Amino acid sequence: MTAYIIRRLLLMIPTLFTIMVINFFIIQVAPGGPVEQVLANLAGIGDAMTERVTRTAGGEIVAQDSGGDRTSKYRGAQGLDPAFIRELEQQFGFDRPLHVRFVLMMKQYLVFDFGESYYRDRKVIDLVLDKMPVSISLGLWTTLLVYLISIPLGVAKAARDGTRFDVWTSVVVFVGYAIPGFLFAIFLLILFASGNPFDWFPLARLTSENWNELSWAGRIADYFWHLTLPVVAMTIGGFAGLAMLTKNSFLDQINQQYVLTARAKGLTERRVLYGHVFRNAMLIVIAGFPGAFIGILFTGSLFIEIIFSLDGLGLLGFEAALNRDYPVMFGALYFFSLLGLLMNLVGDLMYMVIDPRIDFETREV
Amino acid sequence: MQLSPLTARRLQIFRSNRRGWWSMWIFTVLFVVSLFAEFVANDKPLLIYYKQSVYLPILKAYPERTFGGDFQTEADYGAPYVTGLIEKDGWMLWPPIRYHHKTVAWGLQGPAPSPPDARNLLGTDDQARDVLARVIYGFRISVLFGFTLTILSAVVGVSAAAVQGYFGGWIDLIFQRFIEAWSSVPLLYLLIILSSVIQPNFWWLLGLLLLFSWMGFVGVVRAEFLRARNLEFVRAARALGVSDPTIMFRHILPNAMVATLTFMPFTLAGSVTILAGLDYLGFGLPPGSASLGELLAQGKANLQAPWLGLTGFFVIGLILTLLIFVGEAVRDAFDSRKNVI
Amino acid sequence: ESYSGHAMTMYDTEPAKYGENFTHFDYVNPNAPKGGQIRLGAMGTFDSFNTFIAKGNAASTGSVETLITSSADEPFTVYGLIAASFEWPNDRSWVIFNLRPQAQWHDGAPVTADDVVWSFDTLLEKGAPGYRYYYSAVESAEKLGEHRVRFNFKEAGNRELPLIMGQLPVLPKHYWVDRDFAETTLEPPLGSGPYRIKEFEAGRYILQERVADYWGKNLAVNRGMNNLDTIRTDYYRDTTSIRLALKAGDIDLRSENQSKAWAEDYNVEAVEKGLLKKEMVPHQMPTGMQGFVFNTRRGIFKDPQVREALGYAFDFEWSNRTLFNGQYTRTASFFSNSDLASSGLPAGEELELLERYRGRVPERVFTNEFQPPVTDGSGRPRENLRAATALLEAAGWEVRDLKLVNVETGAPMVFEILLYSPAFERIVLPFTRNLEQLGIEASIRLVDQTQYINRFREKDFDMLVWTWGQSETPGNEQRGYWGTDAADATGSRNLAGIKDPVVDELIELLVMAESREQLNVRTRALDRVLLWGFYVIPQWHIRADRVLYWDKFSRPDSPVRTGVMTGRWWYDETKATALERARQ
Amino acid sequence: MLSIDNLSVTFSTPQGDLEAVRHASLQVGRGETVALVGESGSGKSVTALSVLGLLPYPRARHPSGSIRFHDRELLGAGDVVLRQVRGNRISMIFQEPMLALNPLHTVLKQVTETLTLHKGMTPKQARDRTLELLQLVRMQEPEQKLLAYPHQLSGGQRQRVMIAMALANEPDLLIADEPTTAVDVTIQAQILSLLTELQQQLSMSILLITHDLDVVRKTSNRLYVMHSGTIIEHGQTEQLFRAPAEPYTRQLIEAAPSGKPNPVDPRAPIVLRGEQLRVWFPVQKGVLRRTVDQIKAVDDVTLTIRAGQTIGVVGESGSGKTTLALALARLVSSRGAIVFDNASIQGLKSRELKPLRRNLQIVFQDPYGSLSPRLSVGQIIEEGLVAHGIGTADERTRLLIDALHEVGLDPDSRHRYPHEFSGGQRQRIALARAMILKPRLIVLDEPTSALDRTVQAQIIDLLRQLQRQKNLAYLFISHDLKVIRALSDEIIVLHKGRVVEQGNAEKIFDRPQDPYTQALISAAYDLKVSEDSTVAQ
Ligand SMILES: Nc1ncnc2c1ncn2[C@@H]1O[C@H](COP(=O)(O)OP(=O)(O)OP(=O)(O)O)[C@@H](O)[C@H]1O
Ligand SMILES: Nc1ncnc2c1ncn2[C@@H]1O[C@H](COP(=O)(O)OP(=O)(O)OP(=O)(O)O)[C@@H](O)[C@H]1O
Ligand SMILES: [Mg+2]
Ligand SMILES: [Mg+2]
Repeated sequence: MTAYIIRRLLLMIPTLFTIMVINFFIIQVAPGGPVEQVLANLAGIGDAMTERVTRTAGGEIVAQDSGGDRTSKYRGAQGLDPAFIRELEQQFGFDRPLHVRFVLMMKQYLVFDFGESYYRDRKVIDLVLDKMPVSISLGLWTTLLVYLISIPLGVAKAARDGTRFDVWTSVVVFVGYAIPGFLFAIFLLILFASGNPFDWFPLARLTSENWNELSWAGRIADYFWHLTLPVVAMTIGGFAGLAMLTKNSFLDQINQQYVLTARAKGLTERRVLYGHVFRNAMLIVIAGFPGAFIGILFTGSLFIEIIFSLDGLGLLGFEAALNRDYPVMFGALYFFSLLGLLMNLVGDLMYMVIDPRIDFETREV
Repeated sequence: MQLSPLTARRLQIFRSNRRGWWSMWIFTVLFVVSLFAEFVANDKPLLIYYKQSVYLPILKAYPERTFGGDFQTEADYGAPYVTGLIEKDGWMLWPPIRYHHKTVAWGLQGPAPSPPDARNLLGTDDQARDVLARVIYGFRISVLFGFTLTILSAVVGVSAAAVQGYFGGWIDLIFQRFIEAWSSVPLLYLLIILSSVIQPNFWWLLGLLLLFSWMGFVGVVRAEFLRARNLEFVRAARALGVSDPTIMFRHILPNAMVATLTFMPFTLAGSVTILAGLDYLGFGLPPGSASLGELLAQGKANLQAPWLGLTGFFVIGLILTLLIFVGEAVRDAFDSRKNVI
Repeated sequence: ESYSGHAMTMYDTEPAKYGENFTHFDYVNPNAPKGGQIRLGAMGTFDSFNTFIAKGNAASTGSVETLITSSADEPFTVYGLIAASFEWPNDRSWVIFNLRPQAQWHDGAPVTADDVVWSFDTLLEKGAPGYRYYYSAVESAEKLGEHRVRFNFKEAGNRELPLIMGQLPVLPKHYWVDRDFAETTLEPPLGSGPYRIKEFEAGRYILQERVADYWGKNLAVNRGMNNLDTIRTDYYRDTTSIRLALKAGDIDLRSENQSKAWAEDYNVEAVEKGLLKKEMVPHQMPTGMQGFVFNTRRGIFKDPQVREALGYAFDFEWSNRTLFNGQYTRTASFFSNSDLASSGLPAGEELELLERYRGRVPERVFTNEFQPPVTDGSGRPRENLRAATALLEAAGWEVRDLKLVNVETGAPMVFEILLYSPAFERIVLPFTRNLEQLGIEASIRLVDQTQYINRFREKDFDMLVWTWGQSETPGNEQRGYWGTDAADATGSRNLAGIKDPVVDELIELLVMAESREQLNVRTRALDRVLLWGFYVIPQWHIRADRVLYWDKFSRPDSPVRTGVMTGRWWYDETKATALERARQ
Repeated sequence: MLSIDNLSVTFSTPQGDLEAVRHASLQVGRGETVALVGESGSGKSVTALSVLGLLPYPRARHPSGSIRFHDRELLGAGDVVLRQVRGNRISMIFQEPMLALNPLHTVLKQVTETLTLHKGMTPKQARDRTLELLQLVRMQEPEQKLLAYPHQLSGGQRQRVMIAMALANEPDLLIADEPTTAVDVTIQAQILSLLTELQQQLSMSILLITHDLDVVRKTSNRLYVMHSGTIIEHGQTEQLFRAPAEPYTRQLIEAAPSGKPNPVDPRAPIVLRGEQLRVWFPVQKGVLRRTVDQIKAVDDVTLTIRAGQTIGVVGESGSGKTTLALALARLVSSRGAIVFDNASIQGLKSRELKPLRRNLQIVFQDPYGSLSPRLSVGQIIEEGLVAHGIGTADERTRLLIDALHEVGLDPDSRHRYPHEFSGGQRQRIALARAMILKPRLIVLDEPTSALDRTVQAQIIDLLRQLQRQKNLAYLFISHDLKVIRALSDEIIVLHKGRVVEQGNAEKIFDRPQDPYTQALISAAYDLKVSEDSTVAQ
């Protein structure tokens, strides 16, 4: 086993390298780069992409590239001369050939130096660390909530397969799934945070203005008070898949002979389900946990972050991708790929912990 | 055709799950209707009888001149002017909904989006197009897209997972690494590259998404194969000399299908959402196409017009619920311990 | 001959409205009470306070001052802020600013000529690239004394340049010497203005407070201005959230830019009861020209008749009624909402000027008033489409097999409308439906912004939507907009590819105008020639700011040219308590 | 104490209702051992399962009857009532121990669960008690086995875990459904004496379901005979044995494995040869699965099978018989040479092995586990034919029907799933699956352990007949020495993975050389072996 783990760890190096190569070249091939992004910003259409996501800014009056501010007579309108563009290219390092840039980047990454964002004077590492609290908060509580609710629900549904309870819970979770998360988030905001009768929750952000003055208990309460709506909005769609998976896995196991044995021991139905069936049925559910967590952590929450004005990794990654902030993109990619690879390994080891019959060797017989 | 008793038994179990059975019928009916969307919702009449001749505008485009109008381009049958011309000398048979998904409801009284009324049963969207017509066409394109994508990716994903889980060893090790690398390919950028070369259409998007969506199945199915390959009946099958593919797909797969069957409806609903997401970013179907995703996006952009978001939500919810109920019935049918009660 | 004085206008023939000893601008309440707070919502995020460099998302604050300030009830007349007075020659080849000795930074140090020179040099060297173009006509900044500084210009006759120099942000040299100006920073930089940052959290909010011992609080230009004690700006990521925050009372004021939202989204009790004020505040700033731009480099759009014909397919009245809730006005000039816009038939000096070009400009310049095609707004503009068909036929196009094709080549008329914002889809799609009725196949191409920029710079498009903004004093930028040279330059704003010697000549005349009257005449003439060239299908504009605010602020009744202008607002205690009570 | 009256059990199946038990009545008194015997598939297990309410309701139902335990009605009783009874006052040993253990729980966990649940023991106490129980059921190296998972145990070991679990709580009533099918005679003897001992100590009652009439005769007070769902006769054991009233009972009692093995041509070609076979299983610890020890399941075994020959493999439970069989069939990896039909098959890829498989078949010790749960029985049996492309669809169906007939199953039942059969029926399905291919060699791992004597005799005749006709070779593993004797002409005696004696069957049966063999054989003919005379080491 140790051999296997070592093999896996060693294989991470070429894998990570491949990931970086693939991404580097695809992204470089894509038309438009940071230079164009700067030009777009100067032309006043820099956030067009974010607008695509939020779908709300869209006024019918197009930004004017000369004098958005009326009193200033800014004259950037003459067009930007080639010298300036060359200068920009130099600034972003695009004067060097592709392979040189790649080698340079990889060299730095080997020592975990991710460089600085193109557009902000922040280390990529700092940017990522900055966004961690939001992402972890959302990711952790959402995952926890989803798992803690879906699994017992799925078990209960399996135990009562075909009953009224099964049907109505199904309908409830499907409705939850079908509600588009962003619409639901807005709906929550309108209902619970915008001066309507039930103005119970804050509209945005993770902490109150007076956070620093609060006691510890107050801070914890404040934190969860702010988290309620975003987490609810994020979880609502998560129950269906997991509950159904749990239910079906349980149904698959519930008729096995060993369940009879367990019953014959006089165990309560609960203990039969949780003590015996659970581990057998949960292989795929639990094994999927690390992946699900990573997913929620890094990508799942983009809309929620936008709507609740939270600054998380989802938004960071997305904006970097749109603004062609390559250092942030590649840094994040590297970091998360590495994390992902480790999580995959953990997931595979989990299989073996859950089911001792599992191994990863070839079946030569 | 003679059904084998086992198939008959499965069919019977499937049927005995009333919910699943009815869901399947409802879904089929909806789908078939949407396949003939042009005959259900269109801004062209099904049939025109004009000056003793019969015209079929849905099948053939006629210039306005044909009916005595002044344009040589295709007649706009909804225009009062054209309607007047034709009805003077004949009559028209309209589809139940007089809008195509592209039709602009020019005659709208108030501003768009307008709420549901007698003309536009589900109201109009923010481009003054009939929501019901768009739902019908959107349902078609979304479901077709979803089905194709789901089935193809399930086939690819399950096969890949089966091979990895079943053989294990280096095959598993290398294939897994390949997947890890492959899944990191930035789809957004591929889309940007693609859309800089061509205008992405249905097939392009399908192909591109298929390159990645199959991986969703691999994780769980592989786990189930890793487990199931150790079971006694697999050994027994091997002892019989059954070939590896047969063992994988005939013996293990039915026992490793829980996850696949569970996820299928979600993947399908998910691909509707993916399409929506792409539409969102402007990398989806060409502007103006009917898709449920676009409807949701409009719902978000027009909170004051709840019928947009609600319709989108309702349709997607309906698809999902129907499919999951069907999926449950299928699961039951393949569950050897289920019986007709 | 040189001038000096407390104020400066574009044309020396034009007197400043306020005399040397004026006590306050007419449009403020000189006795406005100080106090209270306003909470604003901003879109996006910030991670820097250095607004002068290209890097970072900088939050701009009120702590950086300029040499001058302009009055809101005159077209570009400036009065001293840090500068007490100005000197300039007749040909405007240089300008001298005499600084106020009492001007000081928040740390108590005086604002000096060194600071000004340093600011200029640093902005050129390390500032955002725009500054280099902005100040490209400036030769040098020169310190003449502790409080006296002079800018030398490369060219004479550019009347606007001295005024532009007055807008130079003045930065504290002594503060920046041991800091890197090219880096973003989250340390609130030292300023001299009426407000300073009291508290902030990156990306979340900024709280500014009024500086109690602000050096300029008694200046005439500042009387009745900057009345609020604190300004809190909260950052949101989503417009919907901002709108909700406004309705929830989390923020006090918002300018709405979307007609749909303006018309439909604020039908809440607070608005009905008048607690949340919803006002259209008119302004008088030129709105420029927003329109569908033809790329005349493309074969199909070479013929003005074709371009004119396509204009008939755009049904503005229907769009305005159905899509914009009737809030917009059709644009009929490149300089609309100002005296620069042409109207009626040319007469007087304008006619004289145009007569010189008779024969080289369309005859209709003299005989017709330019008006974009009008419809009854019911949709399906048959009459207009008929007119378009006639024009197209005259231009050598005909319908074959339901498609519009060129009579000679048989090539169909097919083109693409390039967009980067999905918000415009709803406007353009109905337009293409009308084009379809003409047999034209127009499609929409939505691309991301970097690609858009590429294609825009390379002029690789058939048609796109663009706005040429205009100031009240048009100048050299017009060369870049419509000039022949710009037509072939990469990245220029001559998107339509206009190459018309008459236009070039008119631009040169406009740039060299000696007085406001002359400027107006020449601009109008240019306007007409451009309009009758059918380079764009004009779209629309709005002549008011759409604002919503909670009813706890007051402002003087008199309207100003610039619209809302929150600087002259004050916090009204009585209204605030009433509001508080009403909201309970 | 337990009284079953007029019990009927009906299963609803797609083919219609199936009456598994009809109007059965049965009493078990305090401290009494009652045996329930009968034909395979006659409803014994179903009756037993009804007592604890463990049938797959609602597919199974009881059109009539009542089951009273200590005057409490159990049939249709609520979960709460049943739970108090289950595992505490009534314990059950299931017929198929292979699948009856939770595959993901260690032996320790499975056994202690009952102890902590009903006796409220602390984990420490429970562990000690478990160890004690394992020793009682004669588990070798019980300490080591505590942390083993079921798949790491041999068939007999699993069965003993099952017994330990059932005895853990010293129940009032023990329902033992074929409790000793998978253990060798010596251990069987010990377990039976253990049961008797406990019975006396605790005045426990036993409902013993078995097909082994010797066991019945030696242990039970009273006897019920079941035949196709009804109890046809009952009475005192001795009395019934002496004077059975029903012809079926007589048939049952008189049936015994008989006949002689087919004569073998000593020059017949060698079908399979194993040389110095060795299978060692690593003992692993911890998450990282460090190997801390090796279990030598098969150690240097050499054997030769000729065409038409039957080699019997005997040995105590856990001695490596199954492992040897699997190794020969290339189903576990082994070291040493395996030569089949003069070609080495060790190290061949599964694709290369495929054509050989047709001629080398195996019947697994655990028939239930070896049947694909989602295939119908017909599909399962037919599969080999399909895999080797034998016959058209129609021919295959004919062969299938014949094969079912031969093993005494109703061909109409081929559309049912494996779980709808009785233990003995499943065993015959597994047998049919191997035989339908008419291979040259069949490895039979306890193929008749779950069959009653009549069916057993029938199967043995069938095997012998096939052997004669087709010159088949068998490797026959069984604990039932009578069966071995009736079939095999050569015997291998395994002990702890090693061969202790090997040679002509007659000779070994008559004059066993090794003390281990001697003990084994004497136990087979006298169930009440005293403990000290067991396996001498
Ligand atoms: N779940 C089920 N569904 C349908 N039929 C069943 C089911 N379980 C058992 N049967 C049928 O009930 C009958 C009695 O089965 P049971 O298991 O009681 O037999 P048994 O007497 O224990 O036989 P054996 O000695 O072979 O174990 C058999 O014919 C079997 O096919
Ligand atoms: N997968 C495994 N991992 C570890 N140990 C195993 C494994 N399989 C079998 N063993 C051990 O190998 C030994 C031999 O087992 P095997 O199944 O061959 O015995 P057997 O002779 O068939 O016994 P029985 O008569 O009880 O079936 C046993 O001690 C068992 O615990
Ligand atoms: Mg049985
Ligand atoms: Mg065995």
